[in-house]
Amino acid sequence: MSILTLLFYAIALLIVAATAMAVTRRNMVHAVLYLVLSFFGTAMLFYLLGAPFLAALEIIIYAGAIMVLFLFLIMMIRLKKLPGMFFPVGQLLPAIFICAGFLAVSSVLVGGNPEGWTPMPAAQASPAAFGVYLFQTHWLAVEIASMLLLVALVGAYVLGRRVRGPSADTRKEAP
Amino acid sequence: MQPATPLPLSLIVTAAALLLPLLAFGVIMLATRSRHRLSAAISIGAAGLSLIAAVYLLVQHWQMQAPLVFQTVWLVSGQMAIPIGILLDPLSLLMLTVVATISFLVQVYSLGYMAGDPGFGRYYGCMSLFAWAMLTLTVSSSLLQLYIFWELVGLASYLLIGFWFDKFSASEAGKKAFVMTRTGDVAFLLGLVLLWLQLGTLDIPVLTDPAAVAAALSPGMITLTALLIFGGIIGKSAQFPLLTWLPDAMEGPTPVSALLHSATMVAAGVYLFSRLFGYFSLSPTAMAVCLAIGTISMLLASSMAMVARDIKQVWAFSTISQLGFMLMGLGSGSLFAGVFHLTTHAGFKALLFLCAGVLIHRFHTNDMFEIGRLGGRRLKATVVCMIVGAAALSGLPPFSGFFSKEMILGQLLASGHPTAFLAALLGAFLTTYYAFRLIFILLFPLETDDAGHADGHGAHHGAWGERAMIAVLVCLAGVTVVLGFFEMSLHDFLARGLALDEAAPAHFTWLPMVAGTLAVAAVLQAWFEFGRKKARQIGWVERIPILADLFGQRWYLDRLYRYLLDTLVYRGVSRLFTANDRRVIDGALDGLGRSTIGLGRVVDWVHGGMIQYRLMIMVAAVILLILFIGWGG
Amino acid sequence: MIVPLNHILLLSGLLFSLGMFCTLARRNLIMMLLGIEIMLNAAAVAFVGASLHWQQMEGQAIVIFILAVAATEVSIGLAAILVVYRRTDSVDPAMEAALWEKGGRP
Amino acid sequence: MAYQLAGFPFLTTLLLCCVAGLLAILCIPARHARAIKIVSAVFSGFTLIVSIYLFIAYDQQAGGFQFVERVAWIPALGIAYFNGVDGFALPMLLLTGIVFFTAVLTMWELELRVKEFFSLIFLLVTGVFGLFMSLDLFFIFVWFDVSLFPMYLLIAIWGSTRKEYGAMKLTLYLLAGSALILPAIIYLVVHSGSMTFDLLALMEGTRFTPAQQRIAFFMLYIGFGILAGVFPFHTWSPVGHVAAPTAVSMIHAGVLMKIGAFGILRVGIFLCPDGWQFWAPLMAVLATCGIVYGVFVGLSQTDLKYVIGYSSVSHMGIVGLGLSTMTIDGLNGAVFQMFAHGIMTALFFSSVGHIYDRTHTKAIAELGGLSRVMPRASSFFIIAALTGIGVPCLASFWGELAVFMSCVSVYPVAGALAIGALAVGALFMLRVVQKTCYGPPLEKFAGLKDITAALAVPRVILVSVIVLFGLFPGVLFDMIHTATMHLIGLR
Repeated sequence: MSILTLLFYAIALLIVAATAMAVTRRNMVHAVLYLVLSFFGTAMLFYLLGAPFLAALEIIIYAGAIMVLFLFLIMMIRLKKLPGMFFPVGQLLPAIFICAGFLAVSSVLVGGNPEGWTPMPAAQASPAAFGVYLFQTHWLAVEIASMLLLVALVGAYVLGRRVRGPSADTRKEAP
Repeated sequence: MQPATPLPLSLIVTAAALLLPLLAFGVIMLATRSRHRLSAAISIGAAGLSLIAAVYLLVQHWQMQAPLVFQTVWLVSGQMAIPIGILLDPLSLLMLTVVATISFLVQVYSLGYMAGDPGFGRYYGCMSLFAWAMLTLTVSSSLLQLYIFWELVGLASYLLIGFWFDKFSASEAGKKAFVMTRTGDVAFLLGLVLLWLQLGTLDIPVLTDPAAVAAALSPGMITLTALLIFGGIIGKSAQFPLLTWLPDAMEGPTPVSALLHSATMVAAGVYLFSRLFGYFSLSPTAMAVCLAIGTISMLLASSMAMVARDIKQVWAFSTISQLGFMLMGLGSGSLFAGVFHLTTHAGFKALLFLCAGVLIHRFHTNDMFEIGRLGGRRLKATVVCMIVGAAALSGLPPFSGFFSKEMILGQLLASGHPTAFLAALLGAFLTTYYAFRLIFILLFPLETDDAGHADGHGAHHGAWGERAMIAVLVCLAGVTVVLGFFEMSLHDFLARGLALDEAAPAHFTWLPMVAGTLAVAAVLQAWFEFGRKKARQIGWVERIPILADLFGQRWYLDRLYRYLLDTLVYRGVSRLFTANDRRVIDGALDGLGRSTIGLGRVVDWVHGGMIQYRLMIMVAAVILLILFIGWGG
Repeated sequence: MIVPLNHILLLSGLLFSLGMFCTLARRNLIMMLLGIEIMLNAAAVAFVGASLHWQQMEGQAIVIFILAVAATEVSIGLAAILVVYRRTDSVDPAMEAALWEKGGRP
Repeated sequence: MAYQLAGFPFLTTLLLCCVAGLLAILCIPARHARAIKIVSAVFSGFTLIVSIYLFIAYDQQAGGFQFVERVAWIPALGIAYFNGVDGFALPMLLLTGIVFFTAVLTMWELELRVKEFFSLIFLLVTGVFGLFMSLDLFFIFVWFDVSLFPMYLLIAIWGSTRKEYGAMKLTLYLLAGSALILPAIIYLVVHSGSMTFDLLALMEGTRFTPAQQRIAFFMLYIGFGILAGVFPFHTWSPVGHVAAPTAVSMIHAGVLMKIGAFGILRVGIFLCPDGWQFWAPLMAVLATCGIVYGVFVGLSQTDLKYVIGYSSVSHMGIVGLGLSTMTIDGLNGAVFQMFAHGIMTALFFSSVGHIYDRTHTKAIAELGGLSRVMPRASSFFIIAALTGIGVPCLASFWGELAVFMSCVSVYPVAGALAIGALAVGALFMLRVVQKTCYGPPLEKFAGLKDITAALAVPRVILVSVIVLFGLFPGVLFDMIHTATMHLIGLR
């Protein structure tokens, strides 16, 4: 068992624990912070698995941008009271059941693959090589993704705009 | 139709006799219904011509040796051929004449009786319909044709019983009569169809040929079909289990009761039996059943007649009883005895009804005590005619009933049915008793009302109508008096044409004495209880409450049928089926519809419900898909 | 030698089910969105692992797109949540359902 | 089967009469209600005249299909506009013509949306005529649906008691039927080996295996049987009759139910004789159930139209019984009964419709004494009731007789039960007559007018047809017989 293997398990434990904590927090700020921790772990994992560029992106985009966005929102909406029941039983039980089912199915499927049991050699894709590959092979998809981000930008703006029209008022009266 | 037939004249005459009433019916119903006099004239004219034709045929064929058959096809379809035709033999000629005579006389009588009725035209229309159907029935050449007209006669009866449809009881009685006879006809039709399937033909000459029938049918089948056909006879002639419609049918106008419900239509059952006498005699069981049913009906109906207060009801019960008597005669094996009694009965029973009609018309009540109180005896001609009729009914010599009754009694004894003979004697005794009970109640009322009121009444109806009624009564009384003396010639006539193998009717010299004595005894008893000065006019039956109740309630047969109809049909099967229809069939389908809507709701909930449930279902579906791909696919 | 691919995949599956649980069970739109992020992340882990296993860079390229999609989804999702919050004063998904049933459109 | 193409397309003319009537009505502005009624009467009169001409001009000696017209429509699929009539179709055409004409006349006093009403009726009848004359399976199906869908609107707009429910129920039932018919037709065409929808070619050229015939016949029997009111699928018919306006009830009970029976005969029995033989006992059982069931359920109904609806169930049971006997007499009787019942029930519904128009009630308990108030109108009702009872010399007697006679030979128990139902049937009809027409005249109806001359015309026509075919059933029997002989001879 090499040091890398040990490292992997340690990181994996960190990720799972942090995510589990994040999922179960009542306070959403805590949840987001635990999740940031989990994403840091994931970034380390990516590095370990030979994707340094992705590790960097993970930290920048996930842990940085996305989670900050969440924090912004949480602070903006200032919930007066938290939702009544933390985990309603009618929802918790089926959710657990489904998740357990998924886990079981996926582990059986994964475990049934014999060639996946051989340990992998360590390797690394340098950011330069990765960038060349990405823009050689998937340039069109990258462009489309950028368009998508643009659309998301516009969409987020349109949605988030405070509408002061009759529609908003009537909507409130209607029900 | 063979061109060589030398007898087209008979055919034409018969066809004319049959079709004229139909024509009259059509014309009256379509055109002249609202013009009363004209309608009556058309109808009576048609009936009169039919009568002339019938008498002509009777005279023409008095010496006939073999039956005449004219037949053509009404309808052909595959194996089924429905013939229509005319069968002239002594039996049908006799019946034709009887029907035409009574029909004509009753129509004339109705001129007075129905005068001023708003439905006068309709009345004559229905009478013509009846005349057409009944005349055609008598000369039918095949059983199927007979059945068709049998049904039409029932229709006419329904229309005429319910003639005064404003009265609930009248329409109810019409319905009851139709449905009860229809019940019998179900058996009749079934028997007929079975017979047709076995024989391939329903021609009456074939059916009455014992050799042909015996060759084609097993004895069991003969008995079965004979009993089924007998079911129709029971219904139409109001015999034992289906007898309760006839008393109710008296709701119709009295001439209708006289024509349909005593003299002719109800006698159609007996006529059918004598028509198929050859066939029935092949099955001893059927004959025994016939004898038994006849006996039971006769005794039951006589007992009912003893306590009735309604003058028409008495004669109605008496009709049932006399029809039973005819069936006894036929069932004991003598065609002539039954037919002869049928003929005489038609005369005197029509007479009795028409006399009752005169009284009812005059006093506007059916209650015999009431009529007596109001002074019924002052109508001398009517009362005399009624006494003649009652004497004939009782079998007092020398009236017609004496001869025919005595013949049936003799036949019963000769054919070895002593029980039936005794029952018949008892029946004859009771008949005489109730007939004279009625006469004495009319003649010697306990208290009399102001008589002048009765005389002054009815004058405004027009004297010619009254005179027509009296004339008819006198005619019928005359027939009643003389008909008995034609016994031998009628027998010869029938025997010639039908090749009867029975010998001359059995005569027991002591029988007339016994029967006469019995009748006189019954008259005396009636006199003792109702006629003499100090009589309290309470019959011996009424002194025994149980019997009075039993007889008065018609042996509870009506109640029983009502109860059965209510519980079994209306509250039982009908309600069950309705509930089944509403709940089970419709309910299942509505449930199907509702469950479809419910399913839609479920799908709607899946689509429009809380976002997380939708997600759960989605995820679960994905997991299942994975499972399917991982293992199944 | 690091670890077998299956271990990475199992880790990914575990993360995924945690995210799924978060999405399905939490009565809070923001937490649901968070759960979706977790699931996307789990997928990214699996892809990176697979990329190492087969020594192909396709997997890593896909992760780039996953990141793009995640960013898009979060920005639009959060904006939508904001709209919902402004209209209903709540981020409870059940409230949405209630509105739907009354015929209103959230 | 050999047939000769017609010189003059009479059948298409018949259809065109309907279509032209429809177009003419559509061209008249809705405010000219009277003009619309006159145009409707004229065009429906044309259809009646053409159908009578066809009936008379048919060569009974030659038999077979006559007045045949054939135009290929989609040759690749073997679909052709292919019309022809035989001894089964002609009585039905005549029936449709009579009922259509009288139904139009019956609605003379209609005031609500006259234009839409008559145009829908014309559309409906176009489908009916088309179905009776078509010899192409595809067209049979199309006409079937054309004749069904106006029903929904006609009932839902102009109906009365629970009209939406009735209309919806009827439509769903009948569409369920057509959902069985279409697969059956496709099944047959696919298994015929040759791509053709031509009924005669399928009948002549191919022999389906018995197993195939059983499957197809069963589907066709149930599918068309729903429309014919076969026992467990009958409940749409009383509900629909009750909800429908008078003329629609007349056409519906008088003609549409016959489409069901005719479909069983034309498609089911013609194409799948072995299947017919196999399922005949089932048909007999269901038909007998229907006969007995109909009269008993009718006994305890409180609504006049329900009563007649159930009598239709019972009478159509007799048709089904006739079809199940597989004998010449049975078939003759069944087709005759279809005709007779159509006329009779049209008379029934028109009488009841008139009573309802005048008294504004259909509840039997509220009616009474109508014979005094409206003697002529109630005479029509009574005649219809007597025909329903099966009184001889009125049309339906002969059909019943023929069916019973053949039925007793094949299924004695069923025949006995069906004959036994006659007595109950009499009770049930006479009960209605007694409750509505007889009894003392009720005060609330005192001022009612009797039927007017214009409205009496259609009833008189129907009564005379009943009496005509009651006295001379041979006219119709001979016609039907030509087709029956051919069919039985083919087996």
